[in-house]
Amino acid sequence: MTGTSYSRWIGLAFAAGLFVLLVLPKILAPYYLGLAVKMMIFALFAMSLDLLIGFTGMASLGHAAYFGLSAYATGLLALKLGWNVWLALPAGLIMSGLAAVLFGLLALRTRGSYFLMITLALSQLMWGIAFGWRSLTGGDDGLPSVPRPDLGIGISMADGANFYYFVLLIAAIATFLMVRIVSSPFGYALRGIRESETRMLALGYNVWLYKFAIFIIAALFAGLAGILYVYYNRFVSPDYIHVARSAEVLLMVILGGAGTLIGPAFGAALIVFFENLISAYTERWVMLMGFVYLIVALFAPNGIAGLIRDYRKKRASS
Amino acid sequence: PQPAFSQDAIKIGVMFPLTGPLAGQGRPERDAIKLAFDEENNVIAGRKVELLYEDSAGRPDTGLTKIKALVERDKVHLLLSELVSSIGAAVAPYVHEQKMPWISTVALASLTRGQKSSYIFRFVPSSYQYTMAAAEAAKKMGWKKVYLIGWNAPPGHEALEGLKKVFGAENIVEAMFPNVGTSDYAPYVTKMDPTKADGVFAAMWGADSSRIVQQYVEYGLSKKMPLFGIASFTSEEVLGAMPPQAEGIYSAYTYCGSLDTPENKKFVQAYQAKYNALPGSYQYMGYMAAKMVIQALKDINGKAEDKQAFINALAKVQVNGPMGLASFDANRGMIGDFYTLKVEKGADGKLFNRCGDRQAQVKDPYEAFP
Amino acid sequence: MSALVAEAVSKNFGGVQALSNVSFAVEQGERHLIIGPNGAGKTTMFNMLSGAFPVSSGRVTLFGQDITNIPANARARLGLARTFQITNLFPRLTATENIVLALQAQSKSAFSMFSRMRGDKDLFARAGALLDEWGLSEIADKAAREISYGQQRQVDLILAMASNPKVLLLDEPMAGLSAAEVVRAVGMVHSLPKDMTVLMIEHDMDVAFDLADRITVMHQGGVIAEGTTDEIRNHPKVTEIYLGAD
Amino acid sequence: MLNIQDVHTYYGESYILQGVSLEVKPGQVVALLGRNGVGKSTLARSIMGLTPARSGRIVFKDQDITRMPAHLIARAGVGYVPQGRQVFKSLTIRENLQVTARGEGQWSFDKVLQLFPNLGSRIRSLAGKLSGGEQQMLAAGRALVGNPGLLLMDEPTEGLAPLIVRELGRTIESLKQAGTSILLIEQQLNFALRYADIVFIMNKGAIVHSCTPAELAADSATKAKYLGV
Amino acid sequence: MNFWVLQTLNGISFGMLLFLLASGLSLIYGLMKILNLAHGSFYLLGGYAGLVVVQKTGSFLLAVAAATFAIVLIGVLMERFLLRRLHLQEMPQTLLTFGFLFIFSDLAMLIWGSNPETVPKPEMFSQSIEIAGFFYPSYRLFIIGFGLAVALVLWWIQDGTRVGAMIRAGVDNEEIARALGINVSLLFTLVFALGAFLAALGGVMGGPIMGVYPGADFEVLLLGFVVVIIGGLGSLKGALIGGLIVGLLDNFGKVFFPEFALFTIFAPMALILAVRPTGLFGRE
Ligand SMILES: Nc1ncnc2c1ncn2[C@@H]1O[C@H](COP(=O)(O)OP(=O)(O)OP(=O)(O)O)[C@@H](O)[C@H]1O
Ligand SMILES: Nc1ncnc2c1ncn2[C@@H]1O[C@H](COP(=O)(O)OP(=O)(O)OP(=O)(O)O)[C@@H](O)[C@H]1O
Ligand SMILES: [Mg+2]
Ligand SMILES: [Mg+2]
Repeated sequence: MTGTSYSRWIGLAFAAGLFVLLVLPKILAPYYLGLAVKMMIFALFAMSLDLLIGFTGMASLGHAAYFGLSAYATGLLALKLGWNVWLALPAGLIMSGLAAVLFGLLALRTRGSYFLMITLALSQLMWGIAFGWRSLTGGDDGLPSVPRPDLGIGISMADGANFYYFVLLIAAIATFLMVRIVSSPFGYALRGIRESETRMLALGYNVWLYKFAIFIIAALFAGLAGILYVYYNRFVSPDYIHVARSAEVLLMVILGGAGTLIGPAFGAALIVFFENLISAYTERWVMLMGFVYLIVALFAPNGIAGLIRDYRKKRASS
Repeated sequence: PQPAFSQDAIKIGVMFPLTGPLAGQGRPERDAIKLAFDEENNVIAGRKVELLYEDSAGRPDTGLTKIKALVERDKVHLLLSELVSSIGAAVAPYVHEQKMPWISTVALASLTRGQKSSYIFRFVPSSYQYTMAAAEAAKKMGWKKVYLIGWNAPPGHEALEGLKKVFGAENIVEAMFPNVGTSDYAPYVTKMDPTKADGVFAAMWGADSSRIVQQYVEYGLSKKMPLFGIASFTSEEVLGAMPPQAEGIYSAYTYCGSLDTPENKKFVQAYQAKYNALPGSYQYMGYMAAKMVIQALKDINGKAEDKQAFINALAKVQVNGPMGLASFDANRGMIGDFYTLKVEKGADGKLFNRCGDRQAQVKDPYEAFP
Repeated sequence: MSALVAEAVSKNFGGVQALSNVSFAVEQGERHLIIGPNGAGKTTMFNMLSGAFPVSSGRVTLFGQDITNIPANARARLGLARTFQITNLFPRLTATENIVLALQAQSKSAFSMFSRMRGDKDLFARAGALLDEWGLSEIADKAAREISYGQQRQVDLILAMASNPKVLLLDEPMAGLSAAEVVRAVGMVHSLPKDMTVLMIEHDMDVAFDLADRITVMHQGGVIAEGTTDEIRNHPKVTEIYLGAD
Repeated sequence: MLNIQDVHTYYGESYILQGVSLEVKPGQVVALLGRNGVGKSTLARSIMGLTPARSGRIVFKDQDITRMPAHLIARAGVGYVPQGRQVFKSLTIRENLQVTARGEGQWSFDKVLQLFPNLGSRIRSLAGKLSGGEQQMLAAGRALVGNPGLLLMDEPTEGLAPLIVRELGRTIESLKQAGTSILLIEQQLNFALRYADIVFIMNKGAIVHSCTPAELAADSATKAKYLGV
Repeated sequence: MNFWVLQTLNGISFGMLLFLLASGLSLIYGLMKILNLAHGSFYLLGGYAGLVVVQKTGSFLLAVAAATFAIVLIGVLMERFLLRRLHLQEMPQTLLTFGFLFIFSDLAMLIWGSNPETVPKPEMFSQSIEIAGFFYPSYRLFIIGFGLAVALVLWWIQDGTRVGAMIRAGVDNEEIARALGINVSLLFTLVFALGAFLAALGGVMGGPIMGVYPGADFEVLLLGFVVVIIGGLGSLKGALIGGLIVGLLDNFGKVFFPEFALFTIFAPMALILAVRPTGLFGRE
């Protein structure tokens, strides 16, 4: 295996993938295009969680909090105050960022499974607020009829293809940023923290600050996904924040392969696919999904991306 | 007359929660819909009918995506779907925009208020409607001061609004709102003082209703203060999980399983023959909603493509079903008879709902709750 | 000015008095050894100096600056580096990546989020060169958990030395190294810049006596002797509790 | 006692032991020397069944243990002092010794505490909190209370103070006297030469030399070639 | 006065129930470092199995025996053939046990349908007992006593026996434990079986109060986690105290701050963890 041929291969695959994504609206029926949008949004969401789990070793079970909070902020501002996307989107991001600052201060005191559970608890509190503060959030029924974003440049987002490109553009930029982050010195430091915090401290890294920073960054990307999701569904409900969603995105990451970014994106696509397409053919899709988890766990313990990586390694060494 | 589109089938999208905690309501309701169409041999006005099933999994975003699948991918002519209110709220704007006729069994009051659309029909009493009916029935029994224990969710809170209207706010001794899925009701149950009220209203459903009854009985309260369930509180599918001491619990709803009419007997027998279980209120709603659709389709001679004609027909449909006459009001909410139900032990030792007083043709109280 | 000073440092681990009132000073450029029986408190002393744990009481100064209450990473930034007696690497990263993390630790770009790490050929080249120097180029691309114990010990050592610290704390650096590697490692220590201060724990007396300018002997959480190599070699108490008579 | 015949061992794809053969006779102390990374620990792991040999045969007391589960090998009487201590960190010293104590023999709980007084004074401490040297003592004690017939010691002197190293040497001698065989992997050349009956030198996954300690002490060419001294 | 006694008893009995639900989870995590997400499924399947037996035979004791036996069998198979291949690999373990959560929930729906069910109480405890002038359900008192007994037995196994130490050694360093003669694989199977046993026991014993219904698996799992984490992972004492704390806080929270019922479980948990990052009795 030589580095250059490998990176060329990656580059080619990347270009091909991008090409497919660009022409998708030409080949897909509107419904499937909508599903593709959903997959992209969840891919973004899952990648954001991977920054925490795969790269920093902090498994969060409350990531939906940021997804949902920004969704509520954007949704409410768009619906009640009529803010356009240029204002509502940053406001949504600020919302999830602020929440992450606050929760990070609490959650970063813990590690491992405790971190898992404190993030869960904090997100469930947010869920409780969204569910219980009925005058603002509409309670369980949520906020319907959020308008699609209006860019103010005469492109209608009611059109499926336009909206698709809008999401694709944002997801592509976000992915690019995340890839840059994990391959930067900062990203390497995160891996070091995942492996040994005490050694990182001894080397002079401010471990807490790195963790705090990535916690907020991950929340911002999750928030971005949440914002896109409100615009996509045109409603927001407490369900966005519920632990079931946090668990789902966690599964996406593990299924795809933590620590690879692209893996969780695949994981997200696969789960969305199952939930939305397979379920039309069989009532037993939940069991089927269970078996998929089982098989992946046993035969690809490092997720789908891990499987591909191991396969490549094997080929290279033989 | 020759049907115009005899070649291709009428496609009806049927989405319910088929997995997850709400499957207990979703699956039977879907089964009952199927039963109604089977009774027509899946042919209406000479045209084949095809039911396309989807699973909303009880989640609003999934539900919306599935509805889109039915509308955009499967090109259904109408939707006969859903019972979960949060999904209803999420789906309503979409179907309105798509001008897609949607007969829902979502008790969400806003479907016929804020989210009103000429395409949206609600074949189920709204939360205000069934609460008022229950409250009136209890008042007639002489209740003056009451407790309410209801889900900390829209229907629970709306139940309180309804009770206040009927009994007056000062006569609600206390309203408690446990979470959906509360495991232990002991803290609530022990707070209820039989000397302070004539009875307790309960607004919760599914596993929660059998659980609160279980614990209400366990603490000996059922002997001291009657329990009045709102809407389908004692529906047949949860009755099986209630203890023998649940005898004497009241409720008031549009379905009473033991009603002794030929229509109901036929329904019960048909359902039982097909699914080997007693139908409850969810089955009734599904079955009747399907009957309404079938009648409307017949009225327009199967031309499901003509959405306008269909909704016009549906708005006027009156069907005499298992529980008597049912129809839609001007806002496309359901009108039907309500019965006061009382849980009793049958000859076979099993609990069943005895049908008591009837409130004829109860309408959604739009005037009281605009 | 002394490079590193401990003043009456004590440490209590929930009842176990690991250090009581330990004081000593290490001069700049000195090769200072700490020896003493197992459990004497040597590693604990390192932990106090490097800030891995807080002291129970006492004071630590680095070039005159009180560092008693500043965290480990800040101390490292002041030029204090250490190795670990119980190997502490980044198990799933390659040997090269391990070292790269050490090299970039003190650089300004360590917190940079958008520059490309792989693009920083310089860092990787320097890491590679270090491995070469230690005769470890074979394992450059192996994960740290997949190399032999002795190799891990060497990488642990490289990590501490990589940042070119002012004060270097080495906790039994020769343990686990084969004879040939010990020779090399001793050579490395010898070739460190003269103004670099080295404080080292060692049980290998050949190494200790070869390298040391001064030796502090610890026993049961306290200092029992301090002096030059010769003074210590012939100290009766040291022979009794530590070296043993042949 | 122990007979290793042409053992080949891999970690996944990497080929480490490339045909190792060696014998340990009853009551014999065999030293295995070699530079870092040549495969000494891998051999110990192969004997223990932790990284089973892909081919070749390992026989212990007339029993083929090549592919036996590790715990059965241990129960058959092979004791193991792993490299790098590897004590059970979340167990107390007492528990560490308790869970591995086995068989009748000269090594009782109390005797181990006598040998290593450091352990005796901290009997209820968690092993993970001990100093490096104390953990090394515990690792040795843990193997001793199993009263093995064959003891694999992978650098047992690492991190021990000189006085304790000497104690360990005496222990090896007394074990030998009692008929226990020992395979000693060691970096401290003097220690190995002092207590071993025979010396094997490993390089790149194979045995490249074997002789008596005295021979090796005199053979500076071999020492320089394979041990770098 | 009555009010306080009654509500405290409520809190304690719910707390004990929570301990019963959580003890298996805590045991498996504490000894094997596996977060068994299928724990709630064991509860659910145990509850259903118990229900079937009670309905057929009328004997609660038989139901307990049969249900726990069945679930232990499932647990043993799961551990022997699948889980052990993923030793200490947290992520695939999560995926695997989550897969089982899905499969079992669907399976339960397939077999028992989707209606809620309640396991009938044993005849003996179906009445209320009069204490100091008021009535209290005897079954809840029984749960309190039973929970305490289970706690004692488990504590003895984990801390008081050589087997307990062996298991912990196996988790600490599996390879070395094996190399020192400990049959780690057998021990792990035993522990997992015991965990499954406790979950199934929770299903049958908790069934009369909480019921069994689709979704109970997830709810029980969540409650179990909360209890285990508040107490501190791997600490049985923690699980017991955690259960009682959650039970009491939840109970009095609902009584005094009914409008915050949505927060009575998770707010205390967030608070406790913020103050004590390793739970009340947990170690790093
Ligand atoms: N975290 C801790 N908790 C409790 N006791 C501890 C802890 N760390 C060290 N000790 C105890 O403090 C004493 C000193 O330990 P330390 O590691 O400093 O010894 P050392 O001098 O480095 O010994 P060695 O030469 O064996 O490495 C030992 O008895 C040890 O058991
Ligand atoms: N888990 C592993 N996976 C892959 N390769 C390994 C693994 N462990 C060791 N190796 C490789 O096997 C070779 C032999 O390692 P081993 O640990 O047997 O050496 P050793 O002779 O004991 O060295 P040392 O003196 O450093 O302990 C080394 O080159 C090492 O890189
Ligand atoms: Mg030490
Ligand atoms: Mg080795």
